[in-house]
This record gives sequence, structure tokens and C-alpha cells, in this order.
Amino acid sequence: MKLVTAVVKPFKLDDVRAALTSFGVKGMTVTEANGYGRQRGHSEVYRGAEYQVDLVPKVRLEVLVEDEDVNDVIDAVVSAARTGSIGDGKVWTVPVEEVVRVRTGERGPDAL
Amino acid sequence: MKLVTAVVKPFKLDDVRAALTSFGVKGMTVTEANGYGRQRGHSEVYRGAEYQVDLVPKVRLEVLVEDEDVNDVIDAVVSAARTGSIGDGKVWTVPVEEVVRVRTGERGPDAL
Amino acid sequence: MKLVTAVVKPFKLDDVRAALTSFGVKGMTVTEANGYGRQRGHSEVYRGAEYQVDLVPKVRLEVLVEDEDVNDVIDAVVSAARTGSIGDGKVWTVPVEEVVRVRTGERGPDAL
Amino acid sequence: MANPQFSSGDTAWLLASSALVLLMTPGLAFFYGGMVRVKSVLNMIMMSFATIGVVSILWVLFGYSLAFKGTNPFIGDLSAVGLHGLLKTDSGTIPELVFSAFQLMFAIITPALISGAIADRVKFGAWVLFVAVWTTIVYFPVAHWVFYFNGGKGGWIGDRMGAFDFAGGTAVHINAGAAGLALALVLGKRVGWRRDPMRPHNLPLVLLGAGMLWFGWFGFNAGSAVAANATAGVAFMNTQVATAAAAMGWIIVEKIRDGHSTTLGVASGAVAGLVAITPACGTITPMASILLGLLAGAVCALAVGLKYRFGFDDSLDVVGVHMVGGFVGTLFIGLFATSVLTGGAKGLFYGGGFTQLGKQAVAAFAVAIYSFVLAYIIGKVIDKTMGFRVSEEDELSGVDLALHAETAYELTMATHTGRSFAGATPVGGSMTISEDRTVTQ
Amino acid sequence: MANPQFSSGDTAWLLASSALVLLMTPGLAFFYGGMVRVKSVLNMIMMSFATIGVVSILWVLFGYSLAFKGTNPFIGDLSAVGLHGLLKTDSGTIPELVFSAFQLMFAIITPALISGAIADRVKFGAWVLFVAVWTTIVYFPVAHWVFYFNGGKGGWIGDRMGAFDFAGGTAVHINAGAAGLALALVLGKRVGWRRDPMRPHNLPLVLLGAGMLWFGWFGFNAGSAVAANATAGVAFMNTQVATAAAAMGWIIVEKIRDGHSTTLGVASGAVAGLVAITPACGTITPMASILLGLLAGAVCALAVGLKYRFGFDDSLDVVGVHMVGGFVGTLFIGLFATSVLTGGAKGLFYGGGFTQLGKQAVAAFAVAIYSFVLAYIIGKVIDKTMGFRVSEEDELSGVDLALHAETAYELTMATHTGRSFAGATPVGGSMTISEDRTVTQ
Amino acid sequence: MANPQFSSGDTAWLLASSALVLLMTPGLAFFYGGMVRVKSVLNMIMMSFATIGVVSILWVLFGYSLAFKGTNPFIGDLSAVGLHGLLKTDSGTIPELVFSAFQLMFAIITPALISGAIADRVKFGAWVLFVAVWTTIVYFPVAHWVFYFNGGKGGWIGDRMGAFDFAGGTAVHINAGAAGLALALVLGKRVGWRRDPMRPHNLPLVLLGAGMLWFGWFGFNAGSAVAANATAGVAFMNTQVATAAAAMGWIIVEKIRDGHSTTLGVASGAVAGLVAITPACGTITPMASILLGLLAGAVCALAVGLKYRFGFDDSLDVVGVHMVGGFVGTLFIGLFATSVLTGGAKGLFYGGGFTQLGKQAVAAFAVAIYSFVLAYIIGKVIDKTMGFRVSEEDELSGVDLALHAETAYELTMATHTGRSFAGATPVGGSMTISEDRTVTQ
Ligand SMILES: Nc1ncnc2c1ncn2[C@@H]1O[C@H](COP(=O)(O)OP(=O)(O)O)[C@@H](O)[C@H]1O
Ligand SMILES: Nc1ncnc2c1ncn2[C@@H]1O[C@H](COP(=O)(O)OP(=O)(O)O)[C@@H](O)[C@H]1O
Ligand SMILES: Nc1ncnc2c1ncn2[C@@H]1O[C@H](COP(=O)(O)OP(=O)(O)O)[C@@H](O)[C@H]1O
Repeated sequence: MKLVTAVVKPFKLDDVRAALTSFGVKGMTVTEANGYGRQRGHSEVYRGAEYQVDLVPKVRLEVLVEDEDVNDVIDAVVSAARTGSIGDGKVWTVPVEEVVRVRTGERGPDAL
Repeated sequence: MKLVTAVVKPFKLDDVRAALTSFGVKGMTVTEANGYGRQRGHSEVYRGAEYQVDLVPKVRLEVLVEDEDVNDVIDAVVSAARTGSIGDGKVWTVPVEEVVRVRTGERGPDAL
Repeated sequence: MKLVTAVVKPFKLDDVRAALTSFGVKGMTVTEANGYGRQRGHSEVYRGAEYQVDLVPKVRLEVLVEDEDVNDVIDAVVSAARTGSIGDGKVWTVPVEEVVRVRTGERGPDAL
Repeated sequence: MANPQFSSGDTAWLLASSALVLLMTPGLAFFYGGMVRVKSVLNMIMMSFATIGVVSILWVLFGYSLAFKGTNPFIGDLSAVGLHGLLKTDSGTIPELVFSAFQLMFAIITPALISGAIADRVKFGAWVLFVAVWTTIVYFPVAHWVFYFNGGKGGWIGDRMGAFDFAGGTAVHINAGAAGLALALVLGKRVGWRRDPMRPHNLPLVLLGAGMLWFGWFGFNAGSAVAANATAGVAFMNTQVATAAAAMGWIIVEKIRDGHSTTLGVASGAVAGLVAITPACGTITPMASILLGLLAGAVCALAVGLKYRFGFDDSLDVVGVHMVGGFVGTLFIGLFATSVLTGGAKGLFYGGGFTQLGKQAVAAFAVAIYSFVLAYIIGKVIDKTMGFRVSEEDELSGVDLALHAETAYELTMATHTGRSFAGATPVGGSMTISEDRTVTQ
Repeated sequence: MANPQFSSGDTAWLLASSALVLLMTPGLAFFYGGMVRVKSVLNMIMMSFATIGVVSILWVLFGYSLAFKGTNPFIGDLSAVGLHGLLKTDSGTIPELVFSAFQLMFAIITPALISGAIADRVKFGAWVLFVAVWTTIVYFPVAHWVFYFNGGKGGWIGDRMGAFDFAGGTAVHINAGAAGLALALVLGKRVGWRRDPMRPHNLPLVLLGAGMLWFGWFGFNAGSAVAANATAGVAFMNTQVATAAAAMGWIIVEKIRDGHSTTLGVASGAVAGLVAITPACGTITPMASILLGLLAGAVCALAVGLKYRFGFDDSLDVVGVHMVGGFVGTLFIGLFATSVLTGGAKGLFYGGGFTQLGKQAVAAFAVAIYSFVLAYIIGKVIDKTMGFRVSEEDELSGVDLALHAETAYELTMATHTGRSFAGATPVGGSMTISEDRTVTQ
Repeated sequence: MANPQFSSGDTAWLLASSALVLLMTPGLAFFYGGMVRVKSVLNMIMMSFATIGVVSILWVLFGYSLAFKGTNPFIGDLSAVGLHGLLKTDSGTIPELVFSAFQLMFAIITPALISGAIADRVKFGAWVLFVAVWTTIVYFPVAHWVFYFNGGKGGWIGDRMGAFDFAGGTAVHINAGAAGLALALVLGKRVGWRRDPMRPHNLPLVLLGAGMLWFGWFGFNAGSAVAANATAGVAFMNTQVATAAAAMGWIIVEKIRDGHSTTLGVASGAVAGLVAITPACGTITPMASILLGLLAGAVCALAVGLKYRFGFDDSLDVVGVHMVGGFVGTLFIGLFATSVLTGGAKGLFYGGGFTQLGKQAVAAFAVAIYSFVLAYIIGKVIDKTMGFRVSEEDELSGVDLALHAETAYELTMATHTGRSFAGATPVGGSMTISEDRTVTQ
């Protein structure tokens, strides 16, 4: 089992979710995040004092998938989240050793 | 060392924390999250316009544990977080290669 | 590739970011978190009712790095985030199997 | 104007006062709304706004007539139903409709106050029904008892017995506090009470509400002179200093007891002071008002702990602040009333003996008992029939969503994306959700 | 005072009313601001505040003179430019500057109302220009038509034709609503309309705005008696009960249609009631006001769906609430005006036939058409020249940041740390950012 | 009333004005509270509320007497301590207690204004003490100098020298601004000033505060006519247009200098305009008020940068807005006072020469110097004895938690769960935390 984590632009969340759903992924966990990278932040001015905001709002998705689906899931996320402009984000995967569904105690692929 | 991540219902956090504490786990990191899955969200109505909210509030816990404790910790979390209704959440584990306590620089199990 | 996750005190974020930037790390993802551990929370009083708040605000950073940089990055984070008092946080690493830059589809080290 | 007594100055002040007292109910909505958890703030606010809606209509239909007409000591008559015939009449120096509008605002805020006792767990429809019934069979009569003066043929408490209640310590605050206690008992404790944290979700909102209440209360108290005159001036000054002193009294208790003075404490103390000075503001001196304020602030700061001792979940302390504060202020008159202001009667400490104090106690207890008993009965009947309390599931997920299909705040841009437009019902068309989705441009 | 008619009571009430009406515009700013998404709340608020700025200046320069001077039925003259010569004059029973200040507040809120139709997507400079031009060539003349009485030599709608509009159902609400519709068409729909969620980001703020509006509206309506007298009392009472009834009317429709009564509904209903009673509050009875309120609340609750049917993005329902509510109230007078209050004219249901109803309709349509056409033209000209709408990119990222370099809230301590001080411009010095950074202590 | 001069109209307006001015202090609390970081908003609000508490009590005890009695040019006497004997007396056309209540509100807001200079770092007890001492030895005398008229036997600045300060440009704004500067110097800069971001945490709250201030200021300025008459009308209109113009003036400077007009700017400009018109509103024309407003808005927009140049942390710009704005308005009178309104004296540009300007300058500098010196001394004494500033640790973690054991917002449901009920102290019982926990039902 793998955990696919994606950090993407917030307004792309719906597209990514739709892509995953049509691929058959049944669930995911979403966190608000802020990204720092090539994409420039913005500046704000309050009574003449200027502040540079370097963090850019992002959403961070975690999707547990079976091993054989990893590449397809990555591709689905990447193509759904892409706008082509800087700051589209990253997708990465880490190996998962165990997954449990809390409600039933099911483990492994059945837990998804 | 392992990282146990659990996504559970927010009002179960205290129970989970209590279960972990009584098991001997000394710390954890909590993040607010939103889950998408079998559990239905809700709909809201503003001036007759209806919005479907598919994300359900969750909390996401991360607990670093020693290898030999993994299964007990998973069990403790699962049984404390269970309500038996859809949306109780998931628990998963990933392998951890290194852990450091920032304050002291201690590494490995001593860092917990 | 590795994923370095660090949970540190919020006001140390800028220092950590500066340390990483001067080391050459180009990006990171930041999430708000709350920590539970040795560090005591605080208590609040509302109309004579006292509440104990055990969670302490933290920020959680994720940095994807190449394998050979892991130790240096850990050291950079640890020394930048350290205040020496309880609650400075943890840093841990997990193995990453794949990284993709959404914008370009680049994979591996090029995606960073 | 045919009326030689008519005073545009008095009318101007009563118009302004009526507006000020109306503002108190939204103020209360925010004061209360900020104190509940984020999942029920809208419901809390809505209980107040719906009360404005219901009571205003009842007032025009029959409330004013039941409270301010006739010669019966206990209840008015139906001579002014629908406010019939009042378009041009005067009441003393002001137009009767202005007096009626002013008094309407009192009729609104009194039931609204009750809602604080039963936060987070009330069926909205049941609340609306309770307000309609309680206002009709409790508030209108009690207002008649206390506020209706008709040359000795008015209400039994004010006009006949001669108890002083300048602006509603009994009719408004004891009345609401006693009913709040009754409903807290009828509805029972919130799930997780004394176990889960139930801290205020938005203290600046609480302070905003307190500020609006303070501001509006000048209309409530100084407006109750029903004239822009020296009495109004006394009531105004007393209101200000008693409130200020009570805010200090409350936070001094906190500092001594808990080690910290709190923002919620300063706001709560101010409201306690406003409550306590309400009955007394026209009959005591500014120096006595300082004393009353300090006392009320300190006593109420202690009284809000009563619910933990006796185990009733008066969620936002309607009893501890309004009933207790109302008693403190009403009885204080019996101690400190000055004949310079009453035109005769004196408090115990001014050599008046126990007479006035006795009258004050009768007034306070009569209203408290009447209101408690009736509210308890109405509450029980509603509970047994349509049900007064939401399901535990709705209570846990929050009444805002369960009852009103709304959540209060959407402050981050990211979570927006978890929502999608699911359709709207345009006029004259039955658009289904799926149609609607495909129509999006 | 040489003027024997002068009344300090009337003056007191008009001073208070003027302050109350000023407060409505910030109230509107929060009512609207709470309804938009978090990324444009500041811009929404700022459109109202900038309107206060622009219109106040124009009013002194020439607005008052264009609206309230001369003998032409359509437009005033320039005899009082700069408010010249008015420091000591009276207008009836009150100082003329007080009357002028009172009317200024109406001139402010009318264009501010329009901003709700075009939320989230307007260039700020273009808005300021639109306000200046529209107020000059639409509002000032229309106020002259409706509000300027000069013994039959005043405005054509009020003084000459004899249509009733006590406080501005035509001049303010239909006027603003029609202009809002025009601008919504000129600017087009927001990106993602009917697809993306556009829910209110802060409902307590909406309710605060509604509360401020309700409170201030007593000045608007009862102040329009321009005296503290019985008429003011009637207007006050009618305002209260119609608003209350409309709040109930709206949430009853919601309950039936959607299954839930909402907080946004109770606030929207209240505003709809305030709008509808505005023209009628001086000419109908309190019982009729209840009916008008229920009607207005229900009709507007349905009318806000029109935009989905016809496909225009009137973002915050200026048309559905202000134009529709304005029509309901203006026409209702033709049905329910009572001769006790009008001093003669009667509504259809009081045996007055269709005469008054016809006048009301002429007034309503004349204002609606004039305002719509002119607003459309002004809007188009601005759009073709300087551009009226921000870029799609700015709209998506949010106008607060794009136009004002600000974000509304910073509620968590952690994200603070993503910001850094980047310099300030001290007086008389050119300090660069880098210098500044090194100077930090 | 025996007094033939008595006016219920004037009384009505002064009662309303007093309520309006009271509202300004909560308004200020939100204006300031929204501008600080989320970790100190409650403390900011509480400094204002505690000021209301302390000053109201002092006022009754001796403040009114020290400010408004006697024949000494510098300080009143003790003839009215405890407001003794004033229950039935009049002051001109209104009850003396109404005048006293009106003036009390000025005494409250002046020290409250100071708190903005020292945000985020003050010991609460030290603040309360400072307010008590400064109000007694600075505000009460200065109010006597400026506001006490007694036929040439009143205060030296207003009644004797003949400097104009209609509503408190010197006594309130310069006074508070100079004291703010002194305290900013005594307390020193916040940790991280000019390095860490210190942006406003809640701009809608700032705008709410600005709206409340604007609204309340009509009572402040037009109420200072102490009558509902033509002078009040002039003051009202001037207040409105100067404020509007100043809001525009500030954002025009921003647009030119920074490229963006901001919401904080429009609010700040409005407050700057209100400050500047305060002394001048009774003595200049509306056209001159537009000029004054534009000037004040622009000058203050530049002046808030002074602190970066000179390196003092006047956190919320009490100096840049209130002291500078107060000077601008006070001196402007010397240029533009019109004899139509002053009844004699003329400004430089109306041919009055430098006489009036000189008096204005003397008044402004006298107050500024007196206040600065005394505030500095009081501040230093407090600092050396009990300490005026919190520990660096408390400052970093936030004064809300450190001083008041509260945090302002709890807007998410999830973090709730990190809290647990830890006990409450019921009346008369010593309940320990653990007992309490087991008692949960
Ligand atoms: N090394 C990294 N580790 C973790 N997250 C990263 C890293 N680099 C970038 N990110 C995340 O990816 C986002 C996009 O990165 P950025 O460099 O701005 O654009 P792009 O990926 O298009 O080159 C960042 O905002 C951040 O959240
Ligand atoms: N494939 C997945 N990857 C990551 N998180 C998931 C996944 N599926 C579900 N979750 C998380 O688990 C939560 C519960 O899942 P859900 O399907 O609603 O109920 P249950 O786990 O009881 O079957 C979701 O809200 C989401 O946060
Ligand atoms: N076992 C753990 N798993 C995950 N996070 C932990 C764990 N223990 C501690 N933490 C995180 O590290 C933070 C600091 O830990 P704490 O015990 O308070 O201090 P220290 O690390 O200095 O000993 C905690 O607030 C929490 O966020």
C-alpha cells in the first residue's frame, strides 16, 4: 500500500477530487497548508508599513492506494491539478505498512 | 521507528489521547483536516441557493512510536476512536528512518 | 528521496526557513498543527469555569530532499529551531518513492 | 396638536430611546452568540431575532392593550387591540404610539433574555411557540402589574402597592431570569456539561454585544422617565456609574478568586450592573449607585457559580446575572431610596424603615414565582407535545447546521473548495439539482 | 432664534435621526461584507465607506442645492452651492443645515446600496467614479422629484403629482435596485457563478449589519416626519412591526420551501420589510403594516431566485430585495393609504379607487426606468473607457488583495510567521526596504 | 421645572449625545482591538472598558467638581464632590446631571485613546493605575482649562484667553496624543518591532470601530453645542463633511504613495478627520471643513510614518492621528474661523490677523506640554515601582493569555477537543478540580 500526498492549488481541489473519484478512489484526507517555493507570495500594506507574505495557500491531500494503482493515481492527480503556471505543487509517495479502517478494524486493501 | 497516522472524528480526540497516554505514549502532533469518503457531508442553504459540503471535519494525529509498539498503538487508537458509524476514519503506518528531538539533538527512541 | 517532517515552535518558522534557504532547499510545505507532549499547555478561565488546554500551537514543515542531503537538512532544521526549552519539537524522516512536479510532470530530484 | 401638554422634546427622547432599546436585542444576540460554541452561534442569534418578529406582531394585535389599558390590577383589556384608534392620541406629553413603541421594545427583550439559559439545544419551532405563549400569559400581565400607571387604577405592583421599579428590574430581569431557570430545568443539561469545554467562541463579539447593550440601556433606563427631564438625567447618570462600578466589582472578584481579571468578566459585570440599576435608577443617588454597582458586580460574579453547585445548566447565566442582579437592584431600593427622588418614600438607610423594603420584596418574589411556575408549565407542555429539545445527534453536530442548514463562518479560502453549488429554486420554476448543475456556465 | 416656529424638540430628533441614518451605511457595509467570500469582504466594505466620502463632498458642493432648491419640477438650482448662506437659516421648525445633513445621509446610502449587485469584481476607481456621476445625474434629480416640497412648486412626483413616498421607497430603494440591475448586466457574472460555492463568509457580521440597519432605519423613517410628533410615532411603530413581520414572512417561506429557517433569511426578511415600509410608514396603519411586512418578506424571499431564472448575477440581491421590496411598499400605499394619515387620499381598499394606486405606479416606474437607463449608460461608458471590472486573475485571487493590498483576517498565530516586515515610508525620508531591514532592533 | 429656560428639546439631544459619546469608547476598543495581533485583542479591548469603569467612578467622586466648579482658572473646587446636591439643578437649559453625564463621556474616552500607543505590552494593573492618576491630575484640570465657562471666571484657555476648542481638539486629542507619546517612550518598543509582522488581525472589526466612532462623534461634536439649535446643526454638518473628506484625503495619499487605497486607510482617514474637525466644527463653514478634512487626512497619512523615522513604537498611531490631527484642527481655526459663527473673532484668512491663531497655538502647546510631561512622570514612577510592562515571555506568548487567561476566538470545532473542563468555583463551596471531573454526568 502507498500513501500519495499531493500539495496543490486550493481551487484545483474539486478537479482533483473528481479525477480521483472517476478513477475509483473512494476517499481522501484534506488539510489546509501553505507552500513556500518558486511561486512568489504577495505584499500587503497597513498604514504605510509593507509586509511580504512568502507563504502561498495550498491544499494538501493524502490518498491511500493499493500498490498497483500508484502510478495511475499520481497521473490522475497531476493532470487534474495542472494549470501550467508556477506553484502547481508536488505529488509524492511513501510506502505504507499497515492501514486499518477504524469502524470495522479491517486491514490492508479492505480498509480503503 | 514508525509513524502512526490516524484520521478520526474530532470529538474522539480526547478519548484517543487518553488511550495513548495510558498506553505510555508521551506525545503526538494534531492537525485539523477534512475527510472525503463514504460518510456523507451536509448541505447548506443561503438565500435559497443550496451548497453541498462533501468534506467532513476530522482530526489527524501523528504519533511516532518504536517498532515493537506499533500494533498496540494502532489497536489503542482504533478502539478509542471507534463509534461504529461510517466515517470513523483510518489509521496507517509508515516506516521512519530517523527521529530527532530538537531541544537536545537526541536521536532514535530517546527522541520520543 | 526523503521527506523530512519537522514540528517546531511557530515563531521559529522564519529561522528554519532561512536556514533551509541558505542551505539550498528551494521549497517546503507548512501546516498549522498542535502538539501534545512534555510541554505544558495553559489554562483559561471563563466566568469562573477553568479549562485546561493541553495542545500547544506548532507548525509542521515538510521538506522533500535528496538522499544525500538528509542529514544536513536535519541538522539545519534542528539548529535553527532550537531554543533549548521544552517543546522545541521533533524532526523525522521517511523514505519517498516518487516525487512529481505537477506543473511539468518532472520526476525525481528534478521535481524539487 | 390639541394637547397643550405635548412636548416635542419628550417625544424626541422617547423616539430615540425606543430605537436604543430595540438595538439591545441584537446586542443581546451578539453578547449571547459570542459566548456559545461556534456550532450554535447562529441559532443563538436567531432566537433573539425571531423573538423580535413574534413579539412585535403580538404587541400590535393585543399585547399593548393587555398591558396598558383598563382598570383591572392584574391584566389590561382589549380596548386597543390592533392599536386601533391610537394614530393621533397622546399619552401624557408624547404620542401614544411612541409610548407603545417604547414599551414594545421591553416586551421583546424580556423573552429574548431567556434564551441564554437554554443555549445549544432548543428546537427552533418550540422556541418560537414558547415566546408567543410566555409573552402573552406572563409578560403582558406582569408589565401591567409593574409599568401600568393609571392614577391608582393601574397595575397592583407599581400603581397600587407602590413598589418602585423604574425600568424593569422585576418585570424584565427577574421575570426573564426565573423563566430561564424553569426552562433550564425543563430542558436539562447539555451533553458533556462539566466535561467538555464550552468556552465562548468569539469574545470580541461578546464585548460588542455588551457595548451595544450598555449604549441601548440608556434608552431603557433614562427613557423610562418618559420625558427629557431631570429624572431622565438622574437615571442616565446612575445607569452609567452603577454599570461602571459593577464591571469593576466583577473583575475585582475574579482577580482575588482566580488571579486574573477577564474580558468576559468586565462585560458580564457591566451587564450585571445594568440589570441591577434598572429598577433603582430613578430613586437613588449617584453615590448609592456606585455602591449598588460594586455590590451587583461582586454578587453576580459569585452567583454564576451556583449552577455548578446545584447542577442546573443555565448555559449563559440568565439566573446568575438577570435574576440575581434584578433582586439585588430591586431590594436595594428598599435600603437607599431617597425622598428627594421618590417624592416621599424612603429606604431603610434613609430612615424609611422596612416599609419600602417589604414592598420591594413582595414585588420581586411575586414576579419571580409567577414567571417560574408559568414558564415551567409552558415548557413542560411543549416538551411533552412537540418536544423542546433537539436530538443528541443534532446537539453534537451543532444546532446551526441541524436547524438552520448554515454554518457561521467560512474564513479560509481552501475549505471553500469542499463545497459545490447544488441548485437554487428560481421563482416559478422547479429546477432540480442535476439540471442546475448542467446549466452552469 | 427669530423663528417662532423653531422647535428644539424637532431639531433634537432630526439630529439624532441624521446620526442614525449615517450609521446605516456602515451597517450596510457589514451586511454586505459578511455575505461575500473572505477574499472580498474589505472591498465590499470599502465601497460603502468611499461612497460616504464622495457623496458628502458633492452634497456640500452642489448636491443639496440641486435637490432642494428652486421651482423646477425636475431639478433644483445652484442657489445654495457650497451650502452658502445656510449657517443660520431654518427649514420649517429646524435649522436648515440639520435638514440638509439628514438628507445627505439618504444621498449616501442610495449609491452604497448598489454595490451589492456587483460584489467581488469591480475596479475601485471605477466604482468611485460611478458613484460621483450617478449620484449627480440620477440621485440628486430623483430626490428633487420625490422629496422636495415647495407648496406645489417642488418636485413633480411628491409635491405636484401627489404620489406618497414617506421616506424613500422610490428615491432610495427602487432607484438603487434599478441601478444595481443595470450594473449587474454591464459587469456580467462572476467567474464560477452557479458553479463555485459563494456562501457568506461571516454570518454574524451579516446579522450585525442587519441590526445596525434596523436601528438606523428608525431615523430614516421616523426622522422623515421632520418633526418629533405623532406622524413620527406612526412611522416608527409601522417600521418596527412591518420589519418584524417581514422577517417572519421570509423564514416561513424558507421553512416551507427548503425545510429550514435560516439566519440569513431572518436578516434578509428584516431588510426587505424595512425597504417595503419605507415609502408607506406614514400613510398606513400598524395592522396594515403587519400585512405589508408579511407580504414583502414572502415576495422578496421568492424574488431573490429570479436571478437564477434570468441569469444575471445580482450578487447580493439588490434587485430582489430593494427594487422588489420598494415596488411592493410603494404600490401597497395605493391599496391601504388611510385618510386619517394622508389627510385626504385613500387607498383602493379604503374606498379611494385607483387614483392613488396609479400615482404610486407612475412614481415607481418613472424612477425605475430613469435610474436603470442612466446607470446602464454610465456603466457602459466607464466600462468602455477605463474598464469597470478587474481581471479574471484578480477576481480569482480576490479583490481585497488585488485592489487594496490587504487581507481581512489573520486569526492564527502560526501563519503570522509567514510574513515579514518589508519597510515603511517615514515622512520626508526615502527608506528602502533593505536599509529598513538592517535597522531593525 | 422652575427654570423658565429649561428646554426638553435640548435635554433630549444631550441625553442622546451622552449615549452616543459613551458608545465611542467601545467603538475605540474595536478600532484598536482589530488592529493588534490576535494574541492581544482582548487586552486592547479591556483597557478601554476598564477605563470606563475607573473614570466613571472618579467622575462622581470628585472629577466633575474638579473640572466644572469654582472660579480658579486652573482647577475646579470640591463643592460638588459625590455630585452632591445636583439631583434637581439645571445647567443652562438642561439638567445639570445631563451636562455632567455628557462631560463624563469625554473624560472616559480621553485616557482610553492613550492605550493605542502602548498596545501588546502593558501590565493591566499598571494601566488601571495610570488611568486613575492621569485622569485626576491631567484630564480634570485640562478639561477645566478648556471646557469650563463661567462668565470670564472659568478656565484659562477657553473662557479667559478665548481660544476656540468646540469639542475637544486640545483637551481630548492633543491631550491623549501627547500622553501616548510619553508612554510609548516610557515603555519602549515591542519585541520584534520593525522586524516581525504586526498587521491588524481583524480589519472588519477595525471598520466596525471606525463606524461606531463616526456615529458616536455626532454626539461628541454636535452635542457640544449643549443645545439642539443651529450651532449643533453647523457642528453636525461640518463633522460629516470633514470626516468624509479626510477619509478621501488619506486614501489619495496612499494611492499616490503606495499604489493602493486601503480599508485601513479609509478608516484611519475618517478618524483623523473626526479628530481635526472636533475643535473647529463650531467655528468654520462646511466648505472650510472639506478643506480641513482633506488636509487632516493627508497630513495624518504622512504623519504615521514619523515613528519609523524617529524610532518610537506608538503602536496604533495615537500621535500620528490624535496629536497631529488635533494640532491641525486647532490651528486651522486660527486661519478659517468665521465671525458669523464665533460672534466676533476671525481667522487669518478672514482678515482677523494673527490674534486668534496665536491663541490657538498657545492652547495647543500648553496642553501638549502639560500632558506629555505629567504622563511621562506618572509613567516612569509606575514603571520604577510596580513595573509598567509585562515580561518578554508574556509579550511573546500574548497578553490575552498572560494577563487575562483568555483567548479571543475558538472558531474551529476540532481544536475544541484539546480543552477540558477543569473545574469551577461554586458559591460557598471549595470544589477541587478532580472532584469536579468525577462529578460529570
Ligand atoms: N522541497 C519541497 N518539499 C516540500 N514541498 C515543496 C518543496 N518544494 C515545493 N514544495 C511545495 O510545492 C509548492 C509549489 O512549489 P513551487 O516551487 O512554488 O512551484 P513548482 O512546483 O510549480 O515549481 C510549494 O508551494 C510547496 O508547497
Ligand atoms: N483512501 C483514503 N486515503 C486517505 N484517507 C482516507 C481514504 N479513505 C478515507 N479516508 C479518510 O477516512 C475518513 C473516513 O472514511 P469514510 O469512507 O467516510 O468512512 P469509513 O472509514 O468508516 O469507511 C475520511 O473522511 C477520510 O478522511
Ligand atoms: N511521539 C510523538 N509523535 C509525534 N509527535 C510528537 C511526539 N512527541 C512529541 N511530539 C511533538 O513534539 C512536540 C514537542 O514535544 P515535547 O514533549 O513537548 O517537548 P520536547 O520535544 O522538547 O521533549 C509536541 O508538541 C508534539 O507536537
